[in-house]
Amino acid sequence: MLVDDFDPLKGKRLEILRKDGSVNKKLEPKIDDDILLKAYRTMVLTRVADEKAVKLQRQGRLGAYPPTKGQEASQIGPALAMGPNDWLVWAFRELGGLIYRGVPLWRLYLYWMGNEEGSSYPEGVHATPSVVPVGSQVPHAVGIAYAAKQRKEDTAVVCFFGDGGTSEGDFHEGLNFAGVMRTPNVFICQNNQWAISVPRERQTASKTIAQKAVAYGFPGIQVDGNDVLALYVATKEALERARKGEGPTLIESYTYRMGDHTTSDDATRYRLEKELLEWADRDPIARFRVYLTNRGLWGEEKEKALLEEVSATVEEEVKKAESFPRPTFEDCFRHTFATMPEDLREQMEALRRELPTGRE
Amino acid sequence: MLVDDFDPLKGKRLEILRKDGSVNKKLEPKIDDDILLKAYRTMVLTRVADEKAVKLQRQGRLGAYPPTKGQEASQIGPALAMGPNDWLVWAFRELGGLIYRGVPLWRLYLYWMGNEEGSSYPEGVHATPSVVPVGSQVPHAVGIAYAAKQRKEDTAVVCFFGDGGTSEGDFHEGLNFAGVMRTPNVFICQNNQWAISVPRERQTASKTIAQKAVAYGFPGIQVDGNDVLALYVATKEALERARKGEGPTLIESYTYRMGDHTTSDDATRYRLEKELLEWADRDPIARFRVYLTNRGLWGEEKEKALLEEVSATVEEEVKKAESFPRPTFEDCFRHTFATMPEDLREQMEALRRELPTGRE
Amino acid sequence: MVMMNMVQSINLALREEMERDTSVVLLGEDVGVDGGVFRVTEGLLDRFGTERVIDTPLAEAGIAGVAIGMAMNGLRPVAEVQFMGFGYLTLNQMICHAARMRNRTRGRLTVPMVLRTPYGAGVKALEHHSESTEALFTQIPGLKVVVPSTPLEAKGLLTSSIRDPDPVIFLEPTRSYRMLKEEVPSGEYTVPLSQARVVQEGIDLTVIGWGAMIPQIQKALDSLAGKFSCEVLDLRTLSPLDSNAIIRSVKKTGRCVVVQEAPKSFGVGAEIAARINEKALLSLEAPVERVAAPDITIPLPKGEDYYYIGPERIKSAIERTMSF
Amino acid sequence: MVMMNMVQSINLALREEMERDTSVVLLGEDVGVDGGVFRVTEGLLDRFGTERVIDTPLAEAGIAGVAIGMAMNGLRPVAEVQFMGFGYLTLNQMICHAARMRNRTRGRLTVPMVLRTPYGAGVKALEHHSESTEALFTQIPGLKVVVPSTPLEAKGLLTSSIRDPDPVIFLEPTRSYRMLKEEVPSGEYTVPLSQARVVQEGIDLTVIGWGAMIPQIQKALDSLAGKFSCEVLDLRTLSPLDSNAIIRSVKKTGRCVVVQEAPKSFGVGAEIAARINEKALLSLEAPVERVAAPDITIPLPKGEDYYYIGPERIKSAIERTMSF
Ligand SMILES: Cc1ncc(C[n+]2csc(CCOP(=O)(O)OP(=O)(O)O)c2C)c(N)n1
Ligand SMILES: Cc1ncc(C[n+]2csc(CCOP(=O)(O)OP(=O)(O)O)c2C)c(N)n1
Ligand SMILES: [Mg+2]
Ligand SMILES: [Mg+2]
Repeated sequence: MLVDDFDPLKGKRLEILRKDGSVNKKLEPKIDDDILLKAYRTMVLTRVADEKAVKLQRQGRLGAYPPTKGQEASQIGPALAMGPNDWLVWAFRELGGLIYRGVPLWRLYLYWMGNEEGSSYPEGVHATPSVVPVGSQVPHAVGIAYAAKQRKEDTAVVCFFGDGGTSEGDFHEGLNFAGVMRTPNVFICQNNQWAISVPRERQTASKTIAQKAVAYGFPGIQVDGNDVLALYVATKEALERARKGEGPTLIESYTYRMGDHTTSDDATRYRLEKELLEWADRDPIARFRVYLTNRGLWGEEKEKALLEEVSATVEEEVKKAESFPRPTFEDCFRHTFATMPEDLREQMEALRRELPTGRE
Repeated sequence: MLVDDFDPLKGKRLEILRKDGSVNKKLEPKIDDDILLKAYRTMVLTRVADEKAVKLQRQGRLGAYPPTKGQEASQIGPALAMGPNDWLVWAFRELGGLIYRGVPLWRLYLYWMGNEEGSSYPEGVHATPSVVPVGSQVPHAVGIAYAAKQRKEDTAVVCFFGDGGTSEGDFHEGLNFAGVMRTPNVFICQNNQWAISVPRERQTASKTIAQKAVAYGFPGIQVDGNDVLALYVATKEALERARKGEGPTLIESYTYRMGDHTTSDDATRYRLEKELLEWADRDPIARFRVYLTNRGLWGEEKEKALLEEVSATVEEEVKKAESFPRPTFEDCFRHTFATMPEDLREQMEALRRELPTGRE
Repeated sequence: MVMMNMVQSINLALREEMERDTSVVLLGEDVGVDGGVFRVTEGLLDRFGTERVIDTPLAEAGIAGVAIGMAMNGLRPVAEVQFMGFGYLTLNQMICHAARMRNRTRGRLTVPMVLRTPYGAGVKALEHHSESTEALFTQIPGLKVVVPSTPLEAKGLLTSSIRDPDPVIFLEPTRSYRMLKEEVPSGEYTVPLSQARVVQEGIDLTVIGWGAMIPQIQKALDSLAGKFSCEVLDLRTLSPLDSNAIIRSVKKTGRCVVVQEAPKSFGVGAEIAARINEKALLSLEAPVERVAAPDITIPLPKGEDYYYIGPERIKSAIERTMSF
Repeated sequence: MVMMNMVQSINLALREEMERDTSVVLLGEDVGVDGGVFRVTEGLLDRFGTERVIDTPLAEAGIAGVAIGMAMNGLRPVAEVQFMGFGYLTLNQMICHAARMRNRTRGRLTVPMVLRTPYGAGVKALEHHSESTEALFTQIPGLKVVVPSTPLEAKGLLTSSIRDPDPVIFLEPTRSYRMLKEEVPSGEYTVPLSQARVVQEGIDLTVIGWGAMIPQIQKALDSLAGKFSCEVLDLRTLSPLDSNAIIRSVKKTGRCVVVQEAPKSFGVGAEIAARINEKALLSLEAPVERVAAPDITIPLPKGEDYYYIGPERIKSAIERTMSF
């Protein structure tokens, strides 16, 4: 098993697709061409959609937004490996994984534009909404997995969080529960080296994030986070173990946040251009493109066509999001409880009468 | 270093004084005879004081109380190793360590009798009060250590908690801070195999508690918790590292809770007599007595005299505690803030007038 | 019908709901093998097995968070926190997620869970074992807060709480656990949430309480021996509050005493007084008096009697209010 | 004197206190190299070094707990929580330990710390970045809760908070961080805790507010153009509350509007109304009206305007109360 071969305590890291696009043949997974192509398209779509979100924010058309640039492989690799009923529990920087799993891009834009409807995903998409309090989604993933296991479903739960998230008590309590309950969980830490301005080494003295699994009695593995194949392979093995009742796995996806923390942040205050350039050189999309090209699946024409298609798609989705109606006054009250308490209805009516015109 | 030789991931446990009282000569520490004798006396005193507390509770003279029987070595071994200015941060089952460190027994009784004065320790005793919310004292230990380090004091902080406590977020956050800040902390988990009715294996899937240190980037070691010499040696080394600025250590003291969880608990509901008997055979006091006897420091006469002295002492301390005045009405208000706010004084006076006679 | 104390009636409600609905699961520290430190879940592990009665690790935020996840995926978890004083660790999960998931996803994901915990003082317990910080929860939109005052009420309210589609904080007055027995029916018995109970009708003054204060109020009235005609309201649900019942009663009586075990300031009693002020000011013939603990940390057992509200204080407040 | 916004005046207060007293240390997420996400601690790392300005791991309970330990051992930590919505994670430490250590040890160990956090809405922020749950803290005996409303006030109040021997929750209204500049003196300037400020005197009606509501109240009064003579109280310290100032004013005016950014029920406004009811009922010519947010989760930006209190609502409340 990979988790045996790549022991983080021995300084091992799983790498398959090298930064020049060449591949470790021994570890290369067999993936259908159409899946590979879908993965590539989603990565490119994510990149374009992400850049668009930043632009929209600058134009005042979208709120504070956390760019995901550079982390596309880290999110889409796992998504490839997931089964149709598996759940995706995320933090707030997992645009790519969500798109791949079928959350409409316009809904995600809608969320970042500040409309709760953006977190109402279509039936059949098993994904939780964005979670802002860092790490607090981790126990949910365990509960979701437990429910599936208790009903004897063949469902596993993939849960994302950041390197910063591993410092929170919720991370610890969640992973510890999962270990004890042997829930079908795959925990993926997107270690993008930064938690706002705090570098990975000041976040924890542990040498790797992967080795934190030792504390919970299940395997941990560190994976090149810019290598979509490595992420796919590691997640696939973890999901298989989960489904067989062999319990959870912690995957550290070693990647990099190419953008600012959010559009409110200015990363030049705390990190060096040099680091950015080094990582630009390890871009997950570029190397995947070389891989596909080497496999005869890709070329310049296709690339050009894809970029056009994807840009058009993004514009479409923005339009959908922007034309989505603003929540009504009542929408903001309606979902506090299943049934609106009498006093709340009274408050609502009183406030409605008082709201200055234009506000409603 | 011990922490290198006894890697918990390799299934190693530090043992020096065997259960038959024989000793591993290679590891035997050099401790002055009077210290050994003081340690032994404190262990016996703790045992007697502990049994007395249980009796007092049965008689309605003391509130709910967590017996410490069986864990004397686990607490007193570390206390032997501590320097005069080191802090002791404890949970609620560390009677022995506190007595050794100079907290008057009657104060501890007073606390368990339900009087806050019991937690007002004499000047110069660097110990925190009992902490009920499990695990919540761990970050305090880090802050206390940081303050000492920041002032360049030669002080370290020994912090106790239980196996159950390791599941709490505060344990995790505290140890992670300590790792990053390289504070002079020694964390001692009294793994007494139970957290009320929950056995160690259901508390965490990690094979040992000691290995949890891997998650925080500092050493962990498992020690026979009924072996006062092993605890002394492990703590001493950890304290030396701490003082040299080499950061924290996690010590798992592998011991056993011989009594009920508290006097409100009935352990026969969830654990087998057999287990108890096995552990009775590993009693920390019995083996230490053999050791002292073998070293020519002890004998039956001395034992008899000690028991008498200790029993008398305990009775004295009970008397002191019981004759300590009940808190006055005003005592309960006085320490809410350094200066009593006007409204609170008003509340106090109004309530005083209203209290039925006899209550005050 | 069988005579039961509150521990038994809660146990019965749990058992029956677990039988009725296989999605109901229990989780918490020591709820399984040990049957709970108060024996509330006694016998349930044997009956329903370890998959539905889960002894968890010692981690309250984890218990709350895992329960939230379970509820998001089709279960109806009833989580136990061993004492209210350890419930502060659940606040982040309950405030940020349990209370908000429905609104956040516009109804797509919901959190039908119950967080049960013993609460309140008056039993000379250890530190942190006597808390009554219910107002921490009541102020959070999206959470319901329920407090039973008798065994029968406990059965009906817990059953409704488990069936409720939204998260409910269910506070069990420790002092009342074994204080009183009354007849409790087996089988279907529910008490609707957000409806106060008129314990006794009256026209001179309204006394409002909940949980373990109800018996104290009754003792106070006994000692007044019919001197005044007091209406007693047991709130049962603290949030969302049954304003109507309060206002209706105070409009009738014109006088009100609120009995709150918690420290006075910023407690549930303040909200009651504020609402009465808003909606019944002109009916008031005296200030709404709050009988409450002082604004101090609850003393350890040796000082608890100074702090805990007995019938005497309630009686004086009633007399004061009547003679205002 | 220099014109400063509130971010700058807080920065100044921190800097001066750190210079004055070497036991003052800062800790929190991104407070060092980054200077804080709002730049409140900008420049302090360079000035005081990494031992006194500590970038911590991402763990709020840990920040609070470590700060408590520091305070128990002679330091005066000023801990930052990045947004009030992440402060729920600190509640267990603040309630169980910061608030109680003095009483628990009868004064032997104390916790002179400040927990600073930006709070409040009105800036169209992400979820959990707009909380105003101050009543979670006010109800805890042993904690002080302070809210500045202007740059000058912020300097004086923060200085006093840092010097206070007890734990202070210092809530900084995000919306006011850069809204206004005023002259702020460098050097010694303190504002005593637990004393409300009379922003303007009046005889017809008392308007009570704090933090970011003060400018909204002022706008409302502007729009009333002197129609009524309003007395405005800025509470400054929410707990322990300055009852005297409130009662004195309401006894004079007989009418009161409380403006509270938080959801209405179980908030600070309820306590104010309850105290007025208790001590000034006979002076009241109208119900104490609470202008507050509705009892819902604060909407995301697209819905925030429905929720956030503007001058119009305050104005109507004043008019309603005056014409009661
Ligand atoms: C509990 C909590 N504390 C603080 C924040 C503010 N904050 C948002 S993201 C972030 C850093 C997160 O770092 P990491 O977990 O590594 O994720 P990344 O942003 O790198 O994706 C912080 C401190 C928050 N959202 N939640
Ligand atoms: C936060 C919290 N949750 C629950 C409890 C109730 N409780 C008291 S002790 C205990 C078990 C503690 O186990 P462990 O940490 O192993 O210490 P031990 O009792 O074995 O010494 C529990 C659940 C508590 N005191 N605090
Ligand atoms: Mg990160
Ligand atoms: Mg234990």
